[in-house]
Amino acid sequence: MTTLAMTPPRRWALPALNSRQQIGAALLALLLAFAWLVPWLSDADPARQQLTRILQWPSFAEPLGTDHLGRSLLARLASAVRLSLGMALLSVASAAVPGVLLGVIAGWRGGWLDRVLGSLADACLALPGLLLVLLLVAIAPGNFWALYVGISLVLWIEYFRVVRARTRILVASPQLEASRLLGFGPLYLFRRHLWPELAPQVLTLAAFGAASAILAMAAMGFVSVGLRPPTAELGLMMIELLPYYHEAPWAMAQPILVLFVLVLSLNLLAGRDPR
Amino acid sequence: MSSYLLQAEGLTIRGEDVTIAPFSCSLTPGGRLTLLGETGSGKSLLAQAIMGTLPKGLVAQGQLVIDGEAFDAADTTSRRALWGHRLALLPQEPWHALDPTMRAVSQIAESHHHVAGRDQRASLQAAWADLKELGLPEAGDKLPGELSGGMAQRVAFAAASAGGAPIVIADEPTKGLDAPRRDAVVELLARTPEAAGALLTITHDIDVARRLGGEVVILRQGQVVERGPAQQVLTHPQSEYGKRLLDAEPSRWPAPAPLGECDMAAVVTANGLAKVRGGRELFRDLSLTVRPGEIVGVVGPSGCGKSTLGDMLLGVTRADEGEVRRAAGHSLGFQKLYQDPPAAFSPHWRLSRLLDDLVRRHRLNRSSIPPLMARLGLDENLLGRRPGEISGGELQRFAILRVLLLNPCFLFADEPTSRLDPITQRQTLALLVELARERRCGVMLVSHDPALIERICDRRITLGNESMSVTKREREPAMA
Amino acid sequence: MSQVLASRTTPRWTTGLGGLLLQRLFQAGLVAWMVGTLTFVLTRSLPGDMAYRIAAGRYGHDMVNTSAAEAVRAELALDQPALGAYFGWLWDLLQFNLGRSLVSGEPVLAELWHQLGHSLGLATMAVLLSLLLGPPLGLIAGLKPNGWLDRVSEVAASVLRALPPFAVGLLLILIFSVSLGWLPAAGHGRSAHGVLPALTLALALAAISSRVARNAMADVSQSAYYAFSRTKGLGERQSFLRHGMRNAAVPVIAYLGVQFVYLIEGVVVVETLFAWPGIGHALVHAIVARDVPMVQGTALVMGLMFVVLNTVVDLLCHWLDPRRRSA
Amino acid sequence: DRPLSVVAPWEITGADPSTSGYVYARMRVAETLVDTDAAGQPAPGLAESWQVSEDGLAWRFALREGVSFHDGSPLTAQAAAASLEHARAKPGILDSAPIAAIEADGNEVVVQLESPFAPLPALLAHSTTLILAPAAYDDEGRVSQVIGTGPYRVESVAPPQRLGVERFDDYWGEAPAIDSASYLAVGRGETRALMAESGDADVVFTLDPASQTRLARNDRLTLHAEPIPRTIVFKVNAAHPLLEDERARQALSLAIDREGIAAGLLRNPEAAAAELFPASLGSWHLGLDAGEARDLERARELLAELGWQANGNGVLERDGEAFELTLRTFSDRPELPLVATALQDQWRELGVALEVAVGNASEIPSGHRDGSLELGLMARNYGLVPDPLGTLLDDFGADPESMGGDWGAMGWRDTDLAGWLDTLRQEADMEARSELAGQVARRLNEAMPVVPVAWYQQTAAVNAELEGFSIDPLERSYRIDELRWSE
Ligand SMILES: Nc1ncnc2c1ncn2[C@@H]1O[C@H](COP(=O)(O)OP(=O)(O)OP(=O)(O)O)[C@@H](O)[C@H]1O
Ligand SMILES: Nc1ncnc2c1ncn2[C@@H]1O[C@H](COP(=O)(O)OP(=O)(O)OP(=O)(O)O)[C@@H](O)[C@H]1O
Ligand SMILES: [Mg+2]
Ligand SMILES: [Mg+2]
Repeated sequence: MTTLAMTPPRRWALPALNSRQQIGAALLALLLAFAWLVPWLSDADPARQQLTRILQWPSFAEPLGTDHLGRSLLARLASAVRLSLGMALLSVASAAVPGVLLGVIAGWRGGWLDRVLGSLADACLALPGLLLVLLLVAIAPGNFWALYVGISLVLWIEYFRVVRARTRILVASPQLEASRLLGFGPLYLFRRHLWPELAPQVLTLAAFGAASAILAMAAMGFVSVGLRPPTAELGLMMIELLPYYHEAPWAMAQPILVLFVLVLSLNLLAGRDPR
Repeated sequence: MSSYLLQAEGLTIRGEDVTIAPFSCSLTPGGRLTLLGETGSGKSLLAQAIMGTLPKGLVAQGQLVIDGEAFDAADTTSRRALWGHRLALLPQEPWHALDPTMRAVSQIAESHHHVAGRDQRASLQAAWADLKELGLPEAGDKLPGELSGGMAQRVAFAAASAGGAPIVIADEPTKGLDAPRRDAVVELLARTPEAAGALLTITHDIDVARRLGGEVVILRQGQVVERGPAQQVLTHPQSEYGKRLLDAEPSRWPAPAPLGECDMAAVVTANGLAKVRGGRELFRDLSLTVRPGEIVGVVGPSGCGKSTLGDMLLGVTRADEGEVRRAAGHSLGFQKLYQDPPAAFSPHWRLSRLLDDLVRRHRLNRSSIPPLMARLGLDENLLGRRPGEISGGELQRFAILRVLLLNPCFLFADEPTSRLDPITQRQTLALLVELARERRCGVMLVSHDPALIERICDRRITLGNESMSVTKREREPAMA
Repeated sequence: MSQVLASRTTPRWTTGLGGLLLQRLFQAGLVAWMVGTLTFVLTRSLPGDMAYRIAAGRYGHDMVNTSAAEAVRAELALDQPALGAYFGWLWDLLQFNLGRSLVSGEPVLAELWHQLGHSLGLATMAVLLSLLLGPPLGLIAGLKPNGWLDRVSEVAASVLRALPPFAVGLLLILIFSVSLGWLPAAGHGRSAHGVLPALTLALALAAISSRVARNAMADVSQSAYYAFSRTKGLGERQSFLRHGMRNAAVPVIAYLGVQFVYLIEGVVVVETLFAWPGIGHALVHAIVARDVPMVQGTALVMGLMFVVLNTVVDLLCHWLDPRRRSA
Repeated sequence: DRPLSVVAPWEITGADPSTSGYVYARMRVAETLVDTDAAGQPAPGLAESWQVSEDGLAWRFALREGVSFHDGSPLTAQAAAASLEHARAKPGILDSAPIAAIEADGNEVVVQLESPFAPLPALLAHSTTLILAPAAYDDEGRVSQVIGTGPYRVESVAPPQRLGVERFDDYWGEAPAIDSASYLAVGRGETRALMAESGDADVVFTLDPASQTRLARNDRLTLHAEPIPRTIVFKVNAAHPLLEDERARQALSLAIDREGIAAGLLRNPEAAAAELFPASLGSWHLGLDAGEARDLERARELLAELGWQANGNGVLERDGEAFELTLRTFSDRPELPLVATALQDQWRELGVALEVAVGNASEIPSGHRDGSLELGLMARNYGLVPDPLGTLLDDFGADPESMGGDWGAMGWRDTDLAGWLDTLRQEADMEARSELAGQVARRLNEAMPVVPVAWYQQTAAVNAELEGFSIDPLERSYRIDELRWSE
């Protein structure tokens, strides 16, 4: 009779994915596979130019066509996904983790700590994000790290605010009180009570945050900041190919499409079925 | 057939390991039907099936006739037009049913305005009148988070019935109410059939069933075990379960073994407590002690501060004045059973997961769980569900299980059995008393049932009423 | 173990409306100082010779050379110690004097006035448009999570969020100016000029706010109180208006305040693309040209705008959610 | 009287001619003492004629009669001299001339020099030397508004993007046909092209290569293109250990696929430049063939001669040191980063690892000063004024003690060349001048302190209903006063 109750659930079992999340995971896997398999399967060099073969329509030799310098878009896109994905996730993580953490702390502790953190966040928010990013880029020119760090310096507030507001209500709720009385620590309370409530919003923000980071790169490229040829990066590819939007719309569409797949897959992954 | 206001034919509910067997009923204008029965027997689900609000994963089948119109029970959307106008449901969990950001009076007034079609001013007046009638004149300006359990219950009642629907389904409308309030609500409920409406009530309070009269149905494990006129079923039940149910009324309980002489130090002592909440002084200069193994009853009208007192003793709420001393050395010894069990659980996890967390956290002995579950009448299947997917009574017992696993030295039980049927209630309380005695755990028990307090408590504290006075009366004076 | 519980009162001014405003005023001062100091420190620590940068900004790349740079250095006294310059700036700020642009020589305040007007107009229009597009769609989608509208709007939001603002702007110009000829492609002066840039910004903003609204609404629509409002007999419309919107609006509005981060990023691109003389555009130029007073002034004004905006957002939340008032 | 709308990429910084003079000159608001003729040679402007003294130290510019400023005040020698003094006080083109004083003498403006300077009139055609009315300056000597003598007067100005002008009825010359015009600075080439297509702009300058074919197909537009004396070049730090030897620089030049860059990136096969000066500069132009300027084999040989050997990664190495360089460029001209990227790949084939740093234009002169510059890619305008000599003197003739010109030679000196330039500076005889010009061009081409890559052309898309449009190869004017709407 002790069967069901007493088989302890595995602690770090893979979370069961619902159908939406499965699609999301599949899309993301596809993207990753694309990024890492292409250099395996094809030996095209993302920096190799052929000025006589610019902006060529996709063909058998060049499955995705060539760009304005005659470089293989397949190779460039794959290398861009590798760079951008890693950097975007890094910047999302470096924004989300402190944002959520501080948000929980502020909402939980309340009082002066809340006010101090809140003021800090508001002040950071009031610092034009663009300014920070531009200045950081100027200080460390051509350094992608600096750019992404600058971007996450701006984006953490988003998480902070959302999390803080929600935490403040949850902390006063009987469910937390009950678990606290039962002797559970903050980590547990966070995992079992706060996180399930916070996750949909936080993950949605994160999904868009990844796109924001890449688009911020594109925006910087648009005002000609942060360029470092011949590195392939999704945002910079968009801006590089912008002048050829009319001649070769399919070329500019490629990095955008990749970003779309990324955003959509993260969004799908973030979505939970309603209770 | 068309003379029936509400008729159900072969209503069944199916879902993952839940089956509620065919249920039929017919209510003429002026008819009253009361569902009694075991917790988890499917009473709430039946009410929801009639409304068409079954939770996801459960489907109803059968035929319904409501106010002369025929419906297929499986078709959930068709009954929407009836809601509020012809069919009203008072949900089981009132705290959850109220919009947390809207003041109580507006939530009632909007029903008057949008459902009953009164104009703005008249609606507001009607809402205030309803509140007064329910003994809540001061609650109108409060937000749901500031209402006590019983207050929320009544506000929800007023909001649900403001539309003046002729068919009313009330799911435990009197739980958490003291006797005078309960009688008032019963009287209000009775108005519906008096005005040629139909009333379907779900209750665990046999007294309420008796007062309402009409037909009584006793359910157990999804089956009807007995039905008939209230008069007959509630005095001479035929079924064995019906007999047991009636026997389990608190007034018929045997008194528990008296608490022997006890000279151990008190687990909780309070001195000169005072608290003002929502601009109202709840108590002043309140002092009390609870000793190991002792069961202290707390009674008082709804909203007088019983829950607040418990929270102060547990250190969850601050007292405005006075001090609370808790016995040292029991970091986990102070526990609480919530008046509103769903609120005390995170809705996202299965019960097995929550239980497992607790076992791991405190390295508890797993083998002690199954016997305790059996004693609480909890089925193992329930562990696979989430808190929102089991009945209110089942969840409350699960909460009791959780708390008892920790061997508390002081337990604040805030109406722990108000959602349980008399039999389960009796078993549960008997268990609680037994464990309290056995493990020397002081229990502070809140209840609205004077008979229940009378039976099982060693001592009783009566909290004041509107006059704000605090009285404290010792039933058994000899307590060193 | 004994625990003495004493009463605790918070001073009145920290709560309530007046307190909020006072806090914000204090914050505005803090922000002004922080923004100014930070930009000062950062711009001073930038690599490269400031005089050359300023000269390039002033005279264009054809005319920048060492003699121009030296002339600039002499004229602006760039050799003076940083600390002195900083305190000078601070002192001027206390007198609401933001100094003169190192590049154009015009008073910073006058330049900002011109640009801020344009940017504010654009931003306001964009926000209004996005409010018309995003949250309503999200709220309706959230009523039926996983319904077809939810799916469609999710994909649409992902598309919009994946499209860089310049691509959106370009598409809009191609459609509305080149093909249809309804609106001017770029420039400024008439109100018609603002439509496309505002729409470009609004679409990106609406993408996210629609999802935030959708999540908020999905939470609400699954709550017991929302179900109760419907069984009470309010009907879908009234339940939505009276309970759905109200409860979902709080997180959405709270988020709006944050969303302006995106606005700023978009503003630079959009202003450049549509030749709109705004503050984002100016900031980029000022940073490139190391026009420190201009950078400081622009950042200051932007920061104060945020403070004002967040105050408005807070007030709105305050008004919408009575729980905050009593908390 | 339909208004004319002109769109170009350059922003208006303010009112001062030293910073924004070109806009006012191009929009025909203000004029200079010296103008240019169709061949790009100095021609009478506000000065009807000029003479130089025997010793070449005093230039007298006789002003045109009956010219009045937009505020009604007459053009006097005083006013003109004051304007020039003002221009001289600011960094600008006059810095390159050894001017001692500028005075008014009757109806003449007299420029006193410290040493003879033949191309002086050419300098006075530059837009930083615009002549403004005395009322244009405020008490502190700032230009508060632009009051010139041109056929158009300022109607409204909203820096950094917009300028509105209307016809000035008292103009001394021929009255323009179009009543009013506006100038809008639009930074992005794509936007400019779209504005031309949508009809929002009547004249659009500087089209991005990618949209030119599309615009050419548009019936409502006519496309104009004119080569201009601006060249994409990279300057080389000849003091750098890797680049010291002439052969290393030649190898880099030989590895460049100029025709590919011209046809593929700039979309203009004519633009491939094997030498610094385009044909429009007359005797400075040598007529070299760009196709022959590429020889990868020869480049490899040259480097091998210098001891460079390819290592495992295909990068050249000598004594354990890799052939690694950093090229600085800037994005004010969007084609520069592209060309830099192309160079990067083309030199990679040679075994040279090139880092491209896209930054601000000023980093090239400042890198030149502090010696940190290795290679700098830029667009050098040799036709800033009608005579390239001024620019060349700056770039290659600057006093040898300093490191050379900010935008020219770095760590390189050639006494012959300096001598020739000095002669040119004083020599007035046309024959001798063109002889010397050829010599200079040839020497530069051999020694390669600055390496040419491509030539520019000015492009414009013009509303087909406009008549009389032409492009000024020296970019001094948009010639809007010559435009008419067709019936
Ligand atoms: N959403 C659900 N999904 C699956 N099973 C459910 C769900 N809700 C309730 N149940 C199960 O259905 C049975 C009947 O539940 P119901 O809530 O109708 O009981 P009840 O008679 O109202 O009990 P109580 O008196 O305790 O409220 C219980 O066993 C419960 O566990
Ligand atoms: N968070 C709160 N803020 C303000 N007032 C509150 C709050 N919670 C409860 N109150 C008020 O305090 C009083 C006592 O509430 P409490 O919940 O202690 O009553 P109770 O005796 O437990 O009533 P019931 O029997 O109905 O549960 C009520 O008037 C209630 O309105
Ligand atoms: Mg129930
Ligand atoms: Mg209570």
